[in-house]
Amino acid sequence: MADKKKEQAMVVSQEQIADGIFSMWIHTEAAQSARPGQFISMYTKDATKLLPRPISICEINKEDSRLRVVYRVTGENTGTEEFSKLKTGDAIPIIGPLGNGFPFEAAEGKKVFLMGGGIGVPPILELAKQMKCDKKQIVVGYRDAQTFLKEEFEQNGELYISTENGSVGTTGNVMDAIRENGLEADMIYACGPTPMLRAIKQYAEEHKIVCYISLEERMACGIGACLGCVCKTKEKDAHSNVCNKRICKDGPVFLATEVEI
Amino acid sequence: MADKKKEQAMVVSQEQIADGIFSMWIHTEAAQSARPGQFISMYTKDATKLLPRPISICEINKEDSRLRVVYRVTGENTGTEEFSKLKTGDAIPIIGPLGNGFPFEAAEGKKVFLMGGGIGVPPILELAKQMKCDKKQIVVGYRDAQTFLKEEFEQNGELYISTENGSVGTTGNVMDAIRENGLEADMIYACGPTPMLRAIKQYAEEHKIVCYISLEERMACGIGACLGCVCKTKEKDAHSNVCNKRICKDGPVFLATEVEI
Amino acid sequence: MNMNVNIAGVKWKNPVTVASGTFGSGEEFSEFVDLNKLGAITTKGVADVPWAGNPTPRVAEVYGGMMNAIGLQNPGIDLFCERDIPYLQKYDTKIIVNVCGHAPEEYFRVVERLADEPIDMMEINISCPNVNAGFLAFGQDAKNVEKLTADIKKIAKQPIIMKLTPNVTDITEIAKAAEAGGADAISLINTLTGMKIDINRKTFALANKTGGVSGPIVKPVAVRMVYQAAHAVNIPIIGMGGIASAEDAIEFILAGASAVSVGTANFHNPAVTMEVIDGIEAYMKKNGFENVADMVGIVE
Amino acid sequence: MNMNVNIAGVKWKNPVTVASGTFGSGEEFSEFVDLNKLGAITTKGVADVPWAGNPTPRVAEVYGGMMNAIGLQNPGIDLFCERDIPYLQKYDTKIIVNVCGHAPEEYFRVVERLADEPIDMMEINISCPNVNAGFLAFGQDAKNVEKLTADIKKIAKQPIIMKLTPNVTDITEIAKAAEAGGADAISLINTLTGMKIDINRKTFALANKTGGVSGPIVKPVAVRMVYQAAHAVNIPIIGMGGIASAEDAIEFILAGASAVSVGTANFHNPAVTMEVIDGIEAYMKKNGFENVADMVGIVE
Ligand SMILES: Cc1cc2nc3c(=O)[nH]c(=O)nc-3n(C[C@H](O)[C@H](O)[C@H](O)COP(=O)(O)OP(=O)(O)OC[C@H]3O[C@@H](n4cnc5c(N)ncnc54)[C@H](O)[C@@H]3O)c2cc1C
Ligand SMILES: Cc1cc2nc3c(=O)[nH]c(=O)nc-3n(C[C@H](O)[C@H](O)[C@H](O)COP(=O)(O)OP(=O)(O)OC[C@H]3O[C@@H](n4cnc5c(N)ncnc54)[C@H](O)[C@@H]3O)c2cc1C
Ligand SMILES: Cc1cc2nc3c(=O)[nH]c(=O)nc-3n(C[C@H](O)[C@H](O)[C@H](O)COP(=O)(O)O)c2cc1C
Ligand SMILES: Cc1cc2nc3c(=O)[nH]c(=O)nc-3n(C[C@H](O)[C@H](O)[C@H](O)COP(=O)(O)O)c2cc1C
Ligand code: FES
Ligand code: FES
Repeated sequence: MADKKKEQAMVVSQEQIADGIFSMWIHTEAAQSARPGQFISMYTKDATKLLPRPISICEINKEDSRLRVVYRVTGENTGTEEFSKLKTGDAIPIIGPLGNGFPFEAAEGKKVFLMGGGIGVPPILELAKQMKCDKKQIVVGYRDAQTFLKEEFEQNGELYISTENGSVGTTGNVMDAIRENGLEADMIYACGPTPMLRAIKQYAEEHKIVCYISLEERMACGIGACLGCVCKTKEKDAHSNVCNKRICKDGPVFLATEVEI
Repeated sequence: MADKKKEQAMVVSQEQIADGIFSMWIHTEAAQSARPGQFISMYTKDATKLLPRPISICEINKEDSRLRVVYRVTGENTGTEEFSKLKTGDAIPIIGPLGNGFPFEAAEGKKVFLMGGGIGVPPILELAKQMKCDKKQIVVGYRDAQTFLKEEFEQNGELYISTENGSVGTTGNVMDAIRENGLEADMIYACGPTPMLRAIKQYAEEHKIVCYISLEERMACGIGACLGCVCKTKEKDAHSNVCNKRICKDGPVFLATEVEI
Repeated sequence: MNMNVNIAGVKWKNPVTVASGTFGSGEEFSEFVDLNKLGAITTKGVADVPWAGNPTPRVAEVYGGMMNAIGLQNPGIDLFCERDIPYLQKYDTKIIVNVCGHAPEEYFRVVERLADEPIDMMEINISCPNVNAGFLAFGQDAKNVEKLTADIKKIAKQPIIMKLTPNVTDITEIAKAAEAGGADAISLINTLTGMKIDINRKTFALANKTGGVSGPIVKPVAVRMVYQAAHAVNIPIIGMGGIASAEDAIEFILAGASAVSVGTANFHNPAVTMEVIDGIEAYMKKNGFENVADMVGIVE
Repeated sequence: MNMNVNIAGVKWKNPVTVASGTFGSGEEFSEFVDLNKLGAITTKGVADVPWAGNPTPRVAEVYGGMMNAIGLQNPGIDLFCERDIPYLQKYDTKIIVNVCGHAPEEYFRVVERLADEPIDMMEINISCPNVNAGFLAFGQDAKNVEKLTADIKKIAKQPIIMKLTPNVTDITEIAKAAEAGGADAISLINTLTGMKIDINRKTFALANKTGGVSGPIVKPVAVRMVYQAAHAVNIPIIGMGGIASAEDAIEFILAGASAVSVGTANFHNPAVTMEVIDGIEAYMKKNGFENVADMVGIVE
C-alpha cells in the first residue's frame, strides 16, 4: 500500500532513429514489473505542462533495470520535444508501469500476427521478443523508408513491412501487406492508429480469430481515477457500470470484440 | 524608433559574494548608454513567471560592453534564485538601461554623502566611481559582517560602514554612522529600504541640503506604460496630471523633496 | 501542533481532502497515497443511476492547467454503496460523498439512499458546467440553490456541503443562498468554464466543446471567491482551485477556508496530498501556530 | 494575403491591437514597436477628470499571469486630447480611445469631448473591477449595459466598442444587451477578479486586496466567452485575454473574434505584437487563407 510513486528515472541514452522519432533508454525501477503493451506516464519539467505523456514500453531490460521508449516529437514547444533534448544522466519523472499489457501468453502454439502502424509500432517490439508461438509474423506499417526498429524486428520474427509511399515492402497499409504476402494467422495483437485498428478488427471478425488491440486516448491521471480516457464497450463494464472502460487502467489492450472503435 | 528591444544578454561571470547575495557580470549592449542609478529588467526563463525583475546597475564597463548587477535571492522558486544558477555563457533576457539614474554631475564641487542600505547598496558603487566631487563620503549599512562590495567602495571614496549587529563599523544604521563619525555634507544620494530613505529625507530637510533618493516599487512593464509602479509626489506631476510619478520611467531617482515616502 | 479541524461537527484529523472527481473512489490512488493520512476523502460525483458521461476527448491540457468534460460518468448510487463505501470504510479517514444530478429529484434519491450509509458528509455538486449544456447549471441561480439546499436538508442525515460554481457574477449571493437554505458548509470553487481550440486541426480540443478549467491557473480567482464567501457566510468553507503545494493550501486557509481540497495536482503528482499536509505542519511550526484552526481567515 | 479587417466600418490594416492599459498611450512602447504596423492602438482608459488610482502595490505576479489594481489612474480627458491624441496621429494606425467613468455622466462627458477629435473608435470600459470596490461594476448587469450603450450611442460620433467583463454568470446576456443598446462592436475579456495572499507577510499582495487577473492563465475562459458571444450577437468582436503568440491570437479568431488585442504579453516582450502579426500571416499562408476575415469563427 502506498508503495508506488512518481519516480525520477534516469536517461541512459537517447538517439534519433528517424525524422522526429526518438529512442530513449531510461533507468527505472519500473522495469522490474513491466510487461509488453504497458506504458509509462512521462512528465515534462516545464511548469506549465502538468499532464503526463503516456508512452508505450518498447523494450524491457530487467537485468539492468532499464526500459526503452520510442516516441514521436509532435511539434514545437511540446512535452515530447522537451524529452528529445534530454541527455544521458538527466532525470525524467515517470510513473509506471501502467495499464494491462498484451496477454502474450495466450499466443502459445498459435500462428500470430503482431501488427503495428506508425507510432504504434514500438510496443510491438517487446511483445515480439517475449512471445512464444508457433509462427510469429510481424506486420508493421510506415509512412516511408524510415522503417525504424526494422533490424530489431528482423531478429524477433518474420517481418513484413508496408509503406504508404511504397518505398519499402508492400505499398499501402498493413492489411495490404497481409494480402500481398498471403499471410494467415489465428491470433492478432495490434497497436496503431484507429483506422488501422478498425480494419484489423473487421479482418479478425471475418476470419473469426482472437484479436487484441491497444487503444489511445487523452489522459489526465493515467491511473484510472479521472475517467478521462474511456472507450466505448459493447457490454456494460463491471467496474464503470456503463458501457465504458478506462484505457489507462482496464487497457490500453482490449479484445477487439469488447470495444467499439 | 523601435530601436530598443528585449535582448539576450550573456553571463560573463557570476559569484556569490555574501549569504544569498550574488554578483553577476553580463555582456550587453545596454552597457553603452547606462548611467549609475539606472536599472535593467531581468527576465526568468520559467514560463510561469512573466514579469521582469528590476535590478540596479552596480557597475558599468563600456569598453567591454558589460554591466554588473548585485542582487539578493529572495527565496525558493523565485526569479532571483533562477538567476543565481546561471553560468558563464548562459543567456539572460533583459531590457535596459531603464529609468533616469542619479544626476551625479550636480555633485561637482560638493561635499557628498553616498548612502546605501541592504540591497540598496549596489547602485552606489557605480555612482561613487563616476562622481566627481569635493568630498566623497560613502556611508553604507549592512545587517552583519557580510559587508559585500566593501573593497570596491574603499577604492572610490571615504568609506563608513554601519551594521545592525555591530560586527563592523558603527552599530546601528547609516544615520548612526553619520552621527558617530561627525560627518557633514551639502548633498546626498541614497538608495535603500524605505525607513532608511525616510530618515535620510528628514535629515536632508533639517540640514537644508539637496537629496536624491532611489525608490522601489512592484513593476509590470518597467517602461512607464502600466502605471503599476507609482509613488506619491508633493506637487501634481506634469505627465500624470495627478500627484503620482512612475518609478520605472520618471525615477527610480527622485529629489527627496518631490516625493512622499 | 493540532491539525484537527471541525467541519460542521465532523472532526477531520487534518484540513486536507481531495477534490471530487480527481481521486476516483480513493482506491485508484491507494497505491500512491496512504489514505489514512488524509483528513477526508471526497469521492467522485455519484448519481441515482449510472451515467455514461461525455464523448472523448474528455480532457485537454492547457497552459498551467487542464480542462475536463467528463460529463459526470458514474456507476450509480447502488453499486457505489455496495463497493466504494465499504472500500473507504477500511481507512481511518472521513468519507465525503459527492452527489450529482440533472434535476432535484435525482439529488433527493441519492441523498435518501445515502442516509443510512456509514459516510460522514455529503457534498452536493450543483455546479457541473458540463451537464445540460446550453442551460445554466442550478448553481448559478441563488433561488435554486436555496431551495435545493433546503429540500436536501430535509432528508439528509449527514452534514451537507454545497459545492459552488465560480461561473457567477456574485459568489457571495450564492454562498448566502446556500447558508439560508441550511447548508452545513460550502465548498468552492468548481471548475471555470473554458474552451480550447486546436488551430491546426481547426476543431475543439474537447468533444464537448467547452470544459471545466482547473489547476494552478484558477487559483487567483478561487482565493478571491473563498475570501469573499468567508466574509459573507458563517458556515465553514472548504477551499479549492489550483492547490498544488502547502503554500497554496495555506493561502486558502488564510483567506478563510477551514479546510482545503487538492484536485488537478493529484494528476501531476499522485502523492501531493501528503506533501501538502506535511507542509502545512511545517508552516505552523515556523509561524508559531498551535492550531490549524487559528490560521483560518486571519488575512482580512 | 489580405490582413485587412473591417470593424464596424473602420478598416484596420491587420486584426491586431493592444489591450487598453497595457500599452500606455502608445508613446511608451514606441521605442520597442513600430506603431505603424499595428492594426490599431487602444489607449489606456481616460476619464473626464484626472484620477490618481489606487495605492501601491498595484501589480503582482501570479503563476502564469499577473494581477493589477491600478485603479484607472489617468490624466483626464483634456490633457489626453491635447497631448496623447496628437502623438498617435503621427502614426498610420487606427486610434481607439478607451473610456472609463464611475457613473454614466462621467462617460458621457468623455464621449462628448471626444466627438470632434480625430480618433477612429471608442472602447467603453464598463468592466473595471477595481473601482467602487464592494459594488458590482456597471458591466455586470445587462439592463445597465443596454441603457449605457444606448445613451452613449446618442452622443457618440465614432463607432462604439463596449468592453465586457468576464466576471458574470452569462456573457451572452451582457453581449446581447450591448448589441441591443446599439454597440458597434464588443471587446472581451477584461480581467478576471482575483486575489493573492503573501503567506509569509500574512497580507494581500495588492493594497487593493483584489485585482484583475490577466495573462496566459485567463485564455481558456476568454476563448470560451468570445465563442459564446460570437454565437449570441451579430456585431464584430475584439477578442483578448492571455494572447502571447500568433497561435493564441488565431485561437480567438477561429472562435469568432474579428480582431484581437494583446495585453499583458507586452510586459514580457515589448515587441510581441509584431510577432503576432507576422505569425498570423504565416498561418494564413500555410493554411491557404486569402483573407484573415475568412478565418473568423470557422470553428463552430
Ligand atoms: C497508451 C498510450 C501509449 C502511447 N505510446 C506512444 C509511444 O510509444 N510513442 C509515441 O510517440 N506516442 C505514444 N502515444 C502518444 C503520446 O502519448 C502523445 O503523442 C504525446 O502524449 C504527445 O505529447 P506532446 O507533449 O508531444 O504533445 P502536446 O500537444 O504538448 O500534448 C498536450 C497534451 O495532450 C496529450 N496528447 C497529445 N497527443 C496525444 C495522443 N496522441 N494520445 C494521447 N495523449 C495525447 C499529451 O499527453 C498532453 O497531455 C501513446 C499514447 C497512449 C494513450
Ligand atoms: C528600481 C529597482 C532596483 C532594484 N535593484 C535591486 C538590486 O540591485 N538588487 C536586488 O537584489 N534587488 C533589487 N531590487 C529588488 C528586486 O527587484 C526584487 O528583489 C526582485 O524583483 C525579486 O524578484 P524574485 O524573483 O526574487 O521574487 P519573486 O517573489 O519571484 O517576485 C515576484 C514578483 O514581485 C516582484 N518583486 C518582488 N520583490 C520586489 C521588490 N522588492 N521590488 C520590486 N519588485 C519586487 C518581482 O519583480 C516579480 O515581479 C530593485 C527593485 C527596483 C524596483
Ligand atoms: C477530471 C475532473 C473531474 C471532476 N469531477 C468532479 C465531480 O465529479 N464533482 C465535482 O463536484 N467536481 C468535480 N471536479 C472539480 C474538482 O473537484 C475541483 O472543484 C476543481 O477541479 C478545482 O480544483 P483543482 O484546480 O485543484 O482541480 C472535477 C475536476 C476534474 C479536473
Ligand atoms: C496593468 C493593466 C491595466 C489595464 N487597464 C485597463 C484599462 O484602463 N481599461 C480597460 O478597459 N482594460 C484595462 N486592462 C485590461 C486589459 O485591457 C485586458 O482586457 C486584460 O488584461 C486581458 O488581456 P491580457 O490577458 O492580454 O492582458 C488592464 C490590464 C492590465 C494588465
Ligand atoms: S487517464 Fe484518468 S482514468 Fe484514464
Ligand atoms: S512598471 Fe509599468 S509604469 Fe512602471
